Amino acid sequence: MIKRIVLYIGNPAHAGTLKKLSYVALGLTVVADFLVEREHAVYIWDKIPGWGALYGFVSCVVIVLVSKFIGHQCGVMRGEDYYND
Amino acid sequence: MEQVMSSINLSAIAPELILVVCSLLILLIQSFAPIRLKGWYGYVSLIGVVGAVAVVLTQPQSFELRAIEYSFNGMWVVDNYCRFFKLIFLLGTGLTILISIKYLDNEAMQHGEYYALIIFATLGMMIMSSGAELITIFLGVELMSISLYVLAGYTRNRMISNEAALKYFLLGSFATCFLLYGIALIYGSTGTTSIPAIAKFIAGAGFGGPTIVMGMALLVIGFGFKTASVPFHMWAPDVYEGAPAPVTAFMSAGPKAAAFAAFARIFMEALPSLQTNWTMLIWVMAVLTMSVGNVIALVQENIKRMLAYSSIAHAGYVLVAFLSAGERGISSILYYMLAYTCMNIGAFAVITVLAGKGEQRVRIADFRGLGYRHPIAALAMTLFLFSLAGIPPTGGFMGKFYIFSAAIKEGFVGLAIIGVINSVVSVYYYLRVTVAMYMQAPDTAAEKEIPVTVFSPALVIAIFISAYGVLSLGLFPSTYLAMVKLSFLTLL
Amino acid sequence: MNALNLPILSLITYLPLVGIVAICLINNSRQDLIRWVAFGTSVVTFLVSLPLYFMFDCGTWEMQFVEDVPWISQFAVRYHMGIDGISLLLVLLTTFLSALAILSTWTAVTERVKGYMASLLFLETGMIGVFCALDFVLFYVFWEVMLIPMYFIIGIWGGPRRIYAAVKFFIYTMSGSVLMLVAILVLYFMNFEATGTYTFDILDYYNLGLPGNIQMWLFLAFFVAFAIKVPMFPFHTWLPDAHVEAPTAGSVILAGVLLKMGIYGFLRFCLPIFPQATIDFMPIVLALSVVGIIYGAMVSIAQDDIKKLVAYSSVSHLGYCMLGMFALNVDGLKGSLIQMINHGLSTGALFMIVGMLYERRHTRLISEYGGIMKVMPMFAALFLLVALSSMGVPGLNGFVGELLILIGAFKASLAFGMVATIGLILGAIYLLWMYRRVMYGQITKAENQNLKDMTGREYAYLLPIVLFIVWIGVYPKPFLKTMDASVDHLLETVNPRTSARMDGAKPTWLNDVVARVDFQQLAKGQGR
Amino acid sequence: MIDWFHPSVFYIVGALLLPFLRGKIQKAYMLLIPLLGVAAVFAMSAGTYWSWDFLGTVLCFGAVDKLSIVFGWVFTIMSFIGMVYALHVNDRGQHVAALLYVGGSLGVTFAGDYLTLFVFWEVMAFASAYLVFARREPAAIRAGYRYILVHTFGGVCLLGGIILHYLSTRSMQVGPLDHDGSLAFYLILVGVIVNAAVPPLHAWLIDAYPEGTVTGSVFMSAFTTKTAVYVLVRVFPGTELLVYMGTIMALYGVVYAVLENDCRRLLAYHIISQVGYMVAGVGIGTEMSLNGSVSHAFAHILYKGLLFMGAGAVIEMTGRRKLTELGGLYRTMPITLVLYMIGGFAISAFPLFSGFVTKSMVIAGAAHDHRPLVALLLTMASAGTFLHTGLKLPYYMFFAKDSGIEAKEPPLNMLLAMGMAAFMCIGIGVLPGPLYNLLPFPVHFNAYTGDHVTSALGILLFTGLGFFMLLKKLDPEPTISIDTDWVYRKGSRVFMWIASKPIASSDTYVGNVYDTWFTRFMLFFSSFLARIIDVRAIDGLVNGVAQFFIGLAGVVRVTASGLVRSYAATMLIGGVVILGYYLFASLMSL
Repeated sequence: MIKRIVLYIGNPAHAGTLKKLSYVALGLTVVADFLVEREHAVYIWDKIPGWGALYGFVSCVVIVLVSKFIGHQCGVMRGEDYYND
Repeated sequence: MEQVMSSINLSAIAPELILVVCSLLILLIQSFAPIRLKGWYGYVSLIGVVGAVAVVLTQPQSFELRAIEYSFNGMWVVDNYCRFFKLIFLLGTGLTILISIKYLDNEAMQHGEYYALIIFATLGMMIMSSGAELITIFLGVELMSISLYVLAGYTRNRMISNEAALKYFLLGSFATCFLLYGIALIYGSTGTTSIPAIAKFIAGAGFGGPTIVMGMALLVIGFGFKTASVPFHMWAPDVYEGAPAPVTAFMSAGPKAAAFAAFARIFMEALPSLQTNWTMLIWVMAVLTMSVGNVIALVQENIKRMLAYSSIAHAGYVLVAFLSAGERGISSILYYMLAYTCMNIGAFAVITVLAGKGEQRVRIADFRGLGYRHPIAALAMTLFLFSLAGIPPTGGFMGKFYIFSAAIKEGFVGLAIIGVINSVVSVYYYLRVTVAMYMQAPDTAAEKEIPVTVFSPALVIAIFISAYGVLSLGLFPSTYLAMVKLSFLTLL
Repeated sequence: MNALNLPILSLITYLPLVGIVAICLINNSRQDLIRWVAFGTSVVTFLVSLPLYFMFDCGTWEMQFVEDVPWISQFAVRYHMGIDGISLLLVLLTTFLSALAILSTWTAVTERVKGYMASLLFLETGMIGVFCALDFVLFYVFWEVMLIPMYFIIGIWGGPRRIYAAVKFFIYTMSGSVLMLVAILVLYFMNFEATGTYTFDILDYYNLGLPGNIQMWLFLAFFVAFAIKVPMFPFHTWLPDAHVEAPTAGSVILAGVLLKMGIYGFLRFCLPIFPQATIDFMPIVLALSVVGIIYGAMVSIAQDDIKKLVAYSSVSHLGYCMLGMFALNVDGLKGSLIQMINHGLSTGALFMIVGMLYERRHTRLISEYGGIMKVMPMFAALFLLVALSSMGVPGLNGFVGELLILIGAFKASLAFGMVATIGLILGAIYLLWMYRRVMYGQITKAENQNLKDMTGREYAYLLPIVLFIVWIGVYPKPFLKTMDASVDHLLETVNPRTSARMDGAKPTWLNDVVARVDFQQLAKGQGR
Repeated sequence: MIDWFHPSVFYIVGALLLPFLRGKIQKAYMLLIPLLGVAAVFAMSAGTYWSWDFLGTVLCFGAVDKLSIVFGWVFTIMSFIGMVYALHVNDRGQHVAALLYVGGSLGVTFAGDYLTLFVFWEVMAFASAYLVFARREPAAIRAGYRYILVHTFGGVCLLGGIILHYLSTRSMQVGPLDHDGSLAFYLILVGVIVNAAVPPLHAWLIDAYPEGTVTGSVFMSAFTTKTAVYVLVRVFPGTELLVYMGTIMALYGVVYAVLENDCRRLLAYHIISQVGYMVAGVGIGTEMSLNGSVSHAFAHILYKGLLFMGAGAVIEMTGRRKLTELGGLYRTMPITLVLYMIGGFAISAFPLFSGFVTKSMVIAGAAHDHRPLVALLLTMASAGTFLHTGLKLPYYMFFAKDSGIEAKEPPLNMLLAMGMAAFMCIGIGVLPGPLYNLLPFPVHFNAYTGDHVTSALGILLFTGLGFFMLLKKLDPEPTISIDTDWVYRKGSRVFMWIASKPIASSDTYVGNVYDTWFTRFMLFFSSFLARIIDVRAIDGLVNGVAQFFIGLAGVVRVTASGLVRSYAATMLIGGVVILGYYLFASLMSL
């Protein structure tokens, strides 16, 4: 059973469907975020609906970009035989 | 201490008489008795010695009550001091005789004169020790010395022996002059040769004036020669090396003791008030004697010669004791001489054993591998050497301990330190012999012709006695100490 | 205190002599019998000495199992034996190690076995005597007697330069001790001037406050004697020679027991009798010991001879003992006491191990080995354990002692403590480096290809030591508790009491040497 | 004794006995030991046991309270899972090391005094080092050496700190240190955070874990850092410094994870990031945040173990470890994939997974302590976590381009182990109650509030969105990233190159440092001491004295010329001198 699901997900043929599904999921979360009541919010941004979504997306992008920048521009990434000369 | 003044008292000179009789007896046997009694001379003389010992021990008063008996108009004194010394001499003599018997057989010189001379020498020493008057003492010195001159050259077919005798004689007589001159000066300035009288005179006159000091100095020189202390020691090595081994043993123990006996008696009884004058002199002499003796001994190859230098050094130790006059000082001299007699004669006994016929093997190198050829002899030798080096538990250690404690008691700490350092230096050359005996393989060349080693029951007995003496003096000294304590100069 | 009052100390001391007599009666040819008799004697001695521990009363600092009879009444020398918390363990260590040492040279010495065994037993007598003697003269006698058998052991059964080593050992040690003899005599008479009674009894001198300058001189005299024995830094050069040349048993005894006598001497004489001088000299001695620690370690790093390396490591370890003792606080003293035992065990074991290697390959050069671990696994394991204990790894005995000593040292002075800690690291370096070169790697020498692993006999003498190594490391209490009372008492004799003033200027050495010392005058100003 | 039994006794004794067992029995035995451990923990109750007096300081092996019990639980459980996972391996050495390792960390957990703690601490270090060596490849060996070096350094700091602490306070008891900024405080702190892999002291972790054996890394991922966290909670609660360190850690790990190509190395970076949360929690030091740290440690051990097991399984099966070389395994290893994903969800704190109920507690702790920035950054880090462990790694490992590897599912025991871990992850996530009850402080926190759930989902899902949008940028590249280990891997080499020290032998790298510094410098110095000072100077002096006397004798002996005349002369001179002296003296005195 598990095997089938996995194979289904993995199969490029169904990529489109999966994509649709995931978009739906994203939408749902944002909507849900508007509905829930926020009795114990500590900071202002906790009150903003959809904050989580936004913050998640932003931080993801930031992390990727920043680290890739560091990696490439600051010469952190080196050839694999860097240490074995 | 009550003083008995009486004129003629044969009991006072009984031991001496016995010895005289004994020696004359030997000479008579030799001249008249058949040749086969040759071997008996030694034993006869031994009997004489033993008799003398017995008499000394049981002279009128016992050791405990420390009476002093003057006789022959104050020429002769018998007190524990001299009695103890006499015991030392007789011990030395006895041991020497035990060693000699077989030795003479080997050298094919078994003559009565030898024993007679030895006994005469002993007689001289005894006179020295109990002479209460300078002339008597001088007579004793001469009697002893002359006998020794002859003995030194006894093996007349050996060049070196003759040389020794000659040197000894020349230098000895030279020294005797100093002695005699000193006596003369003292007599001149005090008008008497009797020791107590001299003491009284000086005490009365306060300071004795330059002449008496000069006399004192001359006496120091004279006795310095007899005790072989620097700078009057030069004769010792050559003579010790040249003289036959048993004689060397004899010379190194008895005469030295006798010289110290007289030396001490004169200085402690007659010239105590000059102590301030002679302290400095003796201090220097002691240091020189110890140091020169030990240092030169380091490089000796001939063991007899080495022991000669070591005996010089030991004279130095005794001088330290002498310097720290007083009860401890004197009694430590007694004790040390006793121990020294045991260990030194013991050592020479072993040497006699190994030197073999004609004393061919007297180099230290000749002792190589001895520990395995003659384990017992080697063991005894080791014991004597360690004792000479002053390592417990031996008589040598106790003696040194006693001497240095006396020195420190009198405040000569520096002298004591020099002394102990010297004894460390001395360890080196004593160890050399043990190294040779146990740690070096014998050079096979010498092994080829091992000469007959002189060996006899008598020798074994001698070695045994001295070994016993050394050990008992080291482990259970109290008995001897008790005696010593009773016999330090009773007139101080 | 002595339940069945037989003179147990004398018994222990002289049992080996009985053994010697027995040996002498045996025919030279029957070597094994001789060995067995010797071994048996030493074992019996050890067994007899065990009751000391169990009957020992840890509550008091007083001497126990005392025997006191006059010996040389004319000098007031007494045959006075007794032990307290300081000497108890040392006596036990002596009997223990002697037995194992005899076992350890079973096959190493094959000629003149009789003399060899006799010397070992004689040595044992001497050593026990030193630790038990409570009379100066008695002590000195044992102290010197001990040299003789050791001299012969090194000189007869030793290595190529044995004669040089033996003579050096003998003379070097003796030159120290004769000065001590003089000092003893001076004390003797000063005590007489002070109290009016002659005595050589050590304990009588404990409460004898001497003027400071005298203390200084006497302390120096004793110091030289003991420092040579320890050996402390500048006086140590006899040690490597003696150790390297001596046969295994000799080295074991030498390192295991003889060296301790120096430390013991300090504890028994210098600290209690010369408190003032002790405190005056404290910095110097501390400095010397720290130098010794580092120096010994550095030098042993450079050695290419295993035995020499171990020998120099002793210099370093004994430095720790001195450091702890002269920290003059409880931790330090206890540490130095227990460290004596530890060093006896670890270094003894190390020498035995070197002996094993030597018996197999007849060389001690590190370069000759390598990869031994492959052929002798069990040996390697034990070797490692012993090495670790010698460098003070937690859980083994070395750690206990060194920890205590370091604590004491830090209390006494931060700087010295720091430097001493460096010594620990160095210790690890030289031991492990040596171990690596000998044990790890490929087998380079063909001879090493087929070395045999340890034999039963070798286990028999190594394992007991290992047992104690672990025991002390894990649970040292039974060993430490014996010394509490004595250590505390010792400290209160030293610390609070500062004896009489230094009266006036110190006498110049020349006067002291040449002039006649007036004891009455010196004996003045005694706080009693 | 009997009322409490030290679990690590099982492990250590067990480890010693293990080599003597074979085959089936051995395997059964391997499982039995952890079970006994679990039982022991189950049986224990708070109190102090097994303490005894050692050199005057009290050694305590059993200081048991709620805190130590929690860790006791997770350690024992994890050890069981790990053993199951390693069941198929036939390398006794590894198993022994693993058991000792666990025993060590348990020992630390229950240690009541610093001495005991230190000893077990070192046991851990060396046992775990063996797990690296056990892979027996040059790279592994080198890494192992570095690992040991770093930990020895940490150990020395710790010991130094402990000793100083003892000297100042006379107490060995483990407990919160007062922040007096004393040397002891910082030494101990450094000693601990080395093990906690706090940057810049973290490099050993990402250096060694990827090199360890497949099964060994599972253990390592679980124990060393978490033991350190435990000690931090014990000793350094509320240390301000730790807050920032932790936050930085959390991000640091994430950033490096982006660049990483080696899968286990990537996971290793995420250990750092996750431990960051705990460290921060400890630093904040409120009851809530401490609870958070502890519970997060608990959860972390399980899911990180799970992740390592997953990655390990892949490596085991394919023999490859670089993302660039992997891909498309979903067909052949679906179960592995699923189990791995559970771990991934757990670590990235999806609702209903264990991470969610624990990590959020830390963040909430930060929030309630009014540290907005910290809270935000930690949240960001959690986004990054999902980005990599939840998306990037599985994507490139199991999907993406097909690397055409013919792999199959790992052996059953591995799957079982992963299964157990996965089960725990979900279980905790679904009902956190039992875990909360174990925590040292009472818990007033409920993760499952609507807004919390939604915002969390939002964060994660939109991270996913971002991921797929930036997919091109994220393609792994066949590189390695320089980290602070450069300092001792490359930096010192550069330095040595400058110093132009020819490398004596093609020994291991550490061997070279050793040769350069030790052999050249130290040996030179010490041999100078030994050969020159000792032999020439000191011994020379001693022998010199002896030589002097001998020489003196040689000189003086010539006086004994054997000629009577010279003898007589000497005597005469002597006599004259003496007499002269006295004559002079007495004339003066007249």
